Amino acid sequence: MSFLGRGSASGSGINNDRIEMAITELDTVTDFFNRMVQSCHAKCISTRYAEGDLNKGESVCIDRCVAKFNDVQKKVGEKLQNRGASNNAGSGGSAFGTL
Amino acid sequence: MSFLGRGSASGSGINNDRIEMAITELDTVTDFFNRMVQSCHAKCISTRYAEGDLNKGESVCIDRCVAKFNDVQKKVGEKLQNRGASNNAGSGGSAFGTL
Amino acid sequence: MSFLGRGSASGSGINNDRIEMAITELDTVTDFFNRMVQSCHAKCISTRYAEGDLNKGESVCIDRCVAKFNDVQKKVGEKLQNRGASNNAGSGGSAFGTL
Amino acid sequence: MDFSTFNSAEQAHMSKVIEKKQMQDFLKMYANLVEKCFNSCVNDFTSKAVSTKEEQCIMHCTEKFIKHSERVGARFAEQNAEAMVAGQNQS
Amino acid sequence: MDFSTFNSAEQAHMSKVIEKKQMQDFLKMYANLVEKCFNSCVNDFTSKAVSTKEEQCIMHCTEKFIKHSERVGARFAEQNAEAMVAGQNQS
Amino acid sequence: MDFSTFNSAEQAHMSKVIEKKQMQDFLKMYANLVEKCFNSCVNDFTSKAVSTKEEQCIMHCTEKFIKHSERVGARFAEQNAEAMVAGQNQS
Repeated sequence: MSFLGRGSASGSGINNDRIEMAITELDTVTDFFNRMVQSCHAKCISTRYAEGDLNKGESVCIDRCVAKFNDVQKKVGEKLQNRGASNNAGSGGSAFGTL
Repeated sequence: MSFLGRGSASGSGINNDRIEMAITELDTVTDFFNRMVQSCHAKCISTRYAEGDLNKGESVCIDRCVAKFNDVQKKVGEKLQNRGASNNAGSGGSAFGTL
Repeated sequence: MSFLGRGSASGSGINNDRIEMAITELDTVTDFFNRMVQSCHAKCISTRYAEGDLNKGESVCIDRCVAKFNDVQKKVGEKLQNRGASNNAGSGGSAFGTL
Repeated sequence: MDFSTFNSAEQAHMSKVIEKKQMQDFLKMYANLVEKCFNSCVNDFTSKAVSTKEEQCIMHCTEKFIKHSERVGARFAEQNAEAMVAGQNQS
Repeated sequence: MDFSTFNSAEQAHMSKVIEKKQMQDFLKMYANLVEKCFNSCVNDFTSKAVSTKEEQCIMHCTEKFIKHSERVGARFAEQNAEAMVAGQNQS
Repeated sequence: MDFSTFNSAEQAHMSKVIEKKQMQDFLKMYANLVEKCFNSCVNDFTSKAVSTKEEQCIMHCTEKFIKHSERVGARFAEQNAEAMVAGQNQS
């Protein structure tokens, strides 16, 4: 993320922490969206590829898939928070030593 | 990509945009190559692993697989351009607000 | 990796090469750990999800899976070194021109 | 995403960041599409030429994936907009 | 990992790096979990509501994945500790 | 890739970048290989020791993957060279 380096060099009133947080949020949303695209493709799209258009069944399936995927995201998020797992069950967390 | 930060700091006649573009190109080629390796492995290599050498059938399959994979890349690229989809059908594109 | 840019900007006695190497090591361990989690999940965990606890069979399987995965890592590493492949069989290596 | 609290320097900066990310996302989507359509459509390695049947499958696969992504994006944006309205009504 | 040869500026720097990485790792794990549990548990698209059965599957899937990760992490840490002791005895 | 239009500072810079990337690519290939060969070869969890049969499979898997990558790389380089010649003849 070279832009941050440049940002801090120019010093033109840019708050680096704010920018970093915005980028993390952007990356998170993009990653989430891409996974939704992949999952709903696997669930709804026939891989015979007899035509280039979405047929009726596929279209309806996509709409429901997006709603369900969003719902699953919320439920998993709540579960993670309830479990208080948010801080230390992360992948790799236990693999690092402490400084 | 920390090196960019350093580049801009030293100011030794380095054009950051050119460097960034070269790195993007490098990353793109590497990603493409890695996907070709994975796909052709899945198509051509038996997972019984009875021996460590490529047999005749596997070798011929790899050669054809590389040719076909490259061809598919071209055809998909042309399709994307024709569709004028190059700018806004990107994954995540529609997930961002405008500034 | 914006933090490196910042490090070099502040110049407060930070050895950038050492920091970069530490980060590469961190990333490598994390990536390895995540792959182990994924592989052992695929090998040991039933996807029926009838309950939230690990049952006895799953728990024992995980323990053995971690031991075996580590062992495979060592064996593959030795094989790569013996073959002297460490430098140039890397994915993408052959895709780059020389400067 | 809401950048309205950003000052103009920060907004300009984020514009460049987003522009760069969109290019990278497009390139990743392209690579992804090649891989997906190749894996689904190409199964004959008795020749090194892509057959007419394979080519047609690849064209359909590409077109369908784009339409699929667009539809997912549209539904996703709608749901985010609804969630935002719901959030404002609560506060 | 051993950062004992780092000076205090470097240690402070690595602390920030690790903190940031842990946040990113958590977000990646979360996305991963959503994808995995969705793919395993949701197979009925005759309705846009998640069914009770699907929801239960998702809760179990999430809980099991966390317990799985923790167990893998614990075993992994043990083996690394053993490897470190073995390494010190050799030298 | 052609860096001939780069000045010497830029070329030196790109050399460092490429060197670093090659190291990262190697580490990624290594991790990938461990994952792939583990998944293909290890299926018995009645013991925590890798069996002779599993070990042999892993050795073959590793060797074959390297040879496979090298062959793909060689064909890929040939095709790129051809494409470049074709491009020059056209202009």
